[in-house]
Amino acid sequence: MNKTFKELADTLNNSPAWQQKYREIMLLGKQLPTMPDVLKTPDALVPGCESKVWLYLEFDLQENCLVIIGDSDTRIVKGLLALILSLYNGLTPSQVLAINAFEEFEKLGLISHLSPSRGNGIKAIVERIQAMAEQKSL
Amino acid sequence: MNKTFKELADTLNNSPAWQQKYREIMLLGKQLPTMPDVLKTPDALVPGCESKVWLYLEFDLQENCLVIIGDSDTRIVKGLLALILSLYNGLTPSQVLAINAFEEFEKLGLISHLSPSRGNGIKAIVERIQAMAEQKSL
Amino acid sequence: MFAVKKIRADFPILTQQINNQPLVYLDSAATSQKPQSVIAATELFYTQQNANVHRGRHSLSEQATTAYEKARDKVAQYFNVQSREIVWTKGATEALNLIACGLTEQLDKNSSIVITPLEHHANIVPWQQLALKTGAKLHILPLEADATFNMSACIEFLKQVKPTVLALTHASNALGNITNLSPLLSTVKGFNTITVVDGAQGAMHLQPDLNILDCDFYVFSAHKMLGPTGVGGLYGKYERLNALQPYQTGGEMIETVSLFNSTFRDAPAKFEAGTPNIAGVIGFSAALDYLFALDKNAAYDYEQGLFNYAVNKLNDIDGITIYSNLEHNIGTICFNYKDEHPFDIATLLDGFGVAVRSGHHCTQPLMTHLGINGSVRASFCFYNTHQDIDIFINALHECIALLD
Amino acid sequence: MFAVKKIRADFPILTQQINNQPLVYLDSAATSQKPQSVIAATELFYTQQNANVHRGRHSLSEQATTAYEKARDKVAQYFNVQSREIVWTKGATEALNLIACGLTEQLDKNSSIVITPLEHHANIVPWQQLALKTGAKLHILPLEADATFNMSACIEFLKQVKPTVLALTHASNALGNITNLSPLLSTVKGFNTITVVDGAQGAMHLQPDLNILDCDFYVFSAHKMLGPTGVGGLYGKYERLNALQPYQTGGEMIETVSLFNSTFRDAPAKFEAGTPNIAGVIGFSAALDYLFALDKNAAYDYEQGLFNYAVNKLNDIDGITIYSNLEHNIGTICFNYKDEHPFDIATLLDGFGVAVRSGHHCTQPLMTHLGINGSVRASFCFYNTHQDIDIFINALHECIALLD
Ligand SMILES: Cc1ncc(COP(=O)(O)O)c(C=O)c1O
Ligand SMILES: Cc1ncc(COP(=O)(O)O)c(C=O)c1O
Repeated sequence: MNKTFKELADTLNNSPAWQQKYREIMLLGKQLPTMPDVLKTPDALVPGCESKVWLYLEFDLQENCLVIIGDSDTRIVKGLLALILSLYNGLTPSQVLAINAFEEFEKLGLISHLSPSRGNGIKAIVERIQAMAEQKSL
Repeated sequence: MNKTFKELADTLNNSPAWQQKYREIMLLGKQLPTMPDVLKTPDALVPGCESKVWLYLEFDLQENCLVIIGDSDTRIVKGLLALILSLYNGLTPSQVLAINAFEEFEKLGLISHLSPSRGNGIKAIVERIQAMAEQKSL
Repeated sequence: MFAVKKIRADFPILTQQINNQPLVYLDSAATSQKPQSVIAATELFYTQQNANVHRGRHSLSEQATTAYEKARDKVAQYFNVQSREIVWTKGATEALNLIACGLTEQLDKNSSIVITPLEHHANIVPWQQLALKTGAKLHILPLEADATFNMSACIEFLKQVKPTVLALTHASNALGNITNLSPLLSTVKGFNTITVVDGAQGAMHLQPDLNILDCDFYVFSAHKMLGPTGVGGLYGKYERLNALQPYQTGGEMIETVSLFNSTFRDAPAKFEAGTPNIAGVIGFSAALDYLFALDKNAAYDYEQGLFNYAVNKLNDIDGITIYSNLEHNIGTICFNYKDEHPFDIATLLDGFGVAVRSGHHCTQPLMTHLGINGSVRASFCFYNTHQDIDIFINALHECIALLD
Repeated sequence: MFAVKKIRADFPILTQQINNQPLVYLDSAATSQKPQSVIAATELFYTQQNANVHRGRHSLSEQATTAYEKARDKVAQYFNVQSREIVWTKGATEALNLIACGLTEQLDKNSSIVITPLEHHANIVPWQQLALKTGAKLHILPLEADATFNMSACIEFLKQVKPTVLALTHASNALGNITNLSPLLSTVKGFNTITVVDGAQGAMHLQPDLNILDCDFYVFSAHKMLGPTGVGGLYGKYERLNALQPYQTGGEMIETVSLFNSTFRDAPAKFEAGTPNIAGVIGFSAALDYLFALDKNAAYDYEQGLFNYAVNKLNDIDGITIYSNLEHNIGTICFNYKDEHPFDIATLLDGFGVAVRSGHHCTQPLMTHLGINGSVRASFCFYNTHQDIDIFINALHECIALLD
């Protein structure tokens, strides 16, 4: 698992009040580099989310790892995206497949964000990443 | 109220077991004169019943009274038809409108036959008779 | 005085805790909560009466059918129309689809359909589809920038278009705005226009007398009227109703079926193919009993009081924009805070146990009309309290502190 | 041994009295009874979770959505298919209408639709309508006079017609006959035929592995599978499913809506417009749990035992004609006594607390095929007992005495 994610998770777990947790998440979002507009194609837009969520996925053949760039127009989703990126970015397909994002989010008390609600983009993002990894590990 | 109906009702009410009651009803049906085939037109067929039920309604202008002829391919419905005919036949429109068939059937313990179930023709028959009477009493 | 405490005791869910805090449910426009009597009626049906309806000659089936048809009578009574003018569907969406599809043969390329920018997607997309199928032209009633009606402009528009179909909402689900239906409906009276009113939001709060309102169709969803999910229906003036083509086909709606040909019953049966939501309809019957027993005027005044109280409190907060019409409103506030995303606000409010809705509320064209991407929506029902609003406003202050 | 006593304790309605006698419910083909866990799940939803799904960013809504989507996963697991291949409808009838309507653009006057004389009206009339709309030709599979399959004749027929659509029932609701689907489905494999199986009767009793069965569509009704009324659905092989045109339009099924144009989501969302029957789906989830926990093989054998027991007893009665196939049957007996009207028999049986169905069972063409106007139908489920059948047979003797 990605080292950064561990650190982020620790910060979140040290925020006992949920308000503090969300403040940290929104801070994470702020630190996420903004996605270049050229990457914000219709294809990159995760469909059917209440918030706008863009996800750009690339597979680095040389390094055999996933490159993930994402953005959102909401602070919280952007923060959660930062968490997901730190969880998956730069991993090989088989490393990606070994990660259970549901468990990780559960541990952080953020599992509701992975609910199957169609308005919610986070689950769709995780599924896209997993699908790409599966495809590349064939 | 028609005299014959009273007598029939008494007979039924003197049949404590429901089996006996149905036996009486089916006997009533047997005594009902068969409807002439020429009257069994598609119009006379009460639609949507599980059993076939024909109803021929005429208004005798001279006597200012309803003439009702009915038939059914089931024994029980035919018996109930006989009951209804004895309740309504030969009455003037205003007399018809004064009769509450639901109450009468309730007293006889036969109310379930007037349920709104679409497969059941009895309610439709009562409604047709009432509608004809209403029209003629205008 | 409206005895809200007593009312609340009828709604078991209102004692729920969310995130260790009491639930403040301000999302009744999405779906209303259910009184115990509705829950009990459903349970009673399954434990004592469950059988299919309109078939079978056994007692359970007769009982179920009687209860099921009695519910139809109650809806008819609620709207002051005839029972045979009520069709059961699974909700307002299906009811609107049933009407739009059923009109296919009555429209052609010379026809016109008028809707408003206020409509829920359920009262837009079926008309777009009908226009596509028939070649009819779709027109939009020209509303003000704030989505209110300039009545004389609208009347002028209707006089020019002479619409074949006029479909408009009784109350906006996003804004809560109440449509002043009468002048619009009477304008098209002479044009033989088929008038369709989306009552999903209006049916409970405004309980229209449809005999007086005199529209051709009115649709509703039980789940927004204290009733179960999966039930709704439509009223249709009988001639208009029976003139619609059948919608779904199958059992119970037919008169005769041979292998190559079928004939259909008259309305309402011809629109009710298959086994209906029997338990749902019977639960809705209990909901209607609840509404009949309620002092509707007192409830309405109380809801208006809640609405005004909340509007005043919101207006005290710097940076809040309210999009709702404050004069004619069923008790729904649509707002944003600065340019913060409604999703963030709703998510943070949830942390405080406050349930509001965020997003486009299935009214994307309205959002476009208002020049926004979405909004936060707080919608009230007579089981809400002033304390609910205090908690909501306090939570909103805390959210703002987290965001700013 | 199948512990029917324990099973019966799970179904509260089975202790009801009808006409002062214990209820003997032999009408499960019309609708099954519900276990307590299903009733409790519905109640729990309304008292603790009720909220609209797939909208709103508050906890209740997320919980409701999670429970709702979990039910979809369970159906998928039950049929061994993927969750995204399951669409919720209000029942089998709606599911068949959805498929037939959704195929409109894929058919034209060169197309052919094959059904059987066994079908329920819900699997006939939608195809008649589709044929009318598209000009496609409707064909009837040539069954034997007793409505059984002469397999080689049927295969020959299919090879000649090369149908565009083949729609047939998994089990007949009137007769209980089980269709031997595999040879028929594999015959049309090479013709790119769209295969639709009506599983309303088969889904519970036969629990097909749809991955193995390999049909394109399979429809079911929850209320015939221990679940609530007003819920059902369809399985569709994903490509085939997503290729169907949308059915109802409105909220939740759209991607974007502008006033004049809309785009739709992918399946299953594009077929689920409007607020669904949330409580119903969650109740069905509990029904599936019940079926998962059940020893299905034991239950099946037990049902077969009941069926054979009843058939033997009926055959002992002079004047009884049975129309059902006795070899391959889900446990439904279709019979008449001499030329007595089924209505009279059913009415009299009800006096003894025995609930059977009489009439054409929404299969008029089948009745015509068999040369009868209607029949009495006794249908069994694993919660019935041998004692139920004894009571039924005794009651039938008494009815006959009354009639003769
Ligand atoms: C104004 C309006 N119309 C139609 C609908 C659709 O109702 P349902 O989702 O119950 O079918 C809704 C509910 O969201 C609504 O608010
Ligand atoms: C074989 C068959 N198909 C379709 C249906 C229609 O099911 P529903 O009425 O639940 O829509 C039924 C139920 O009566 C049936 O038995």
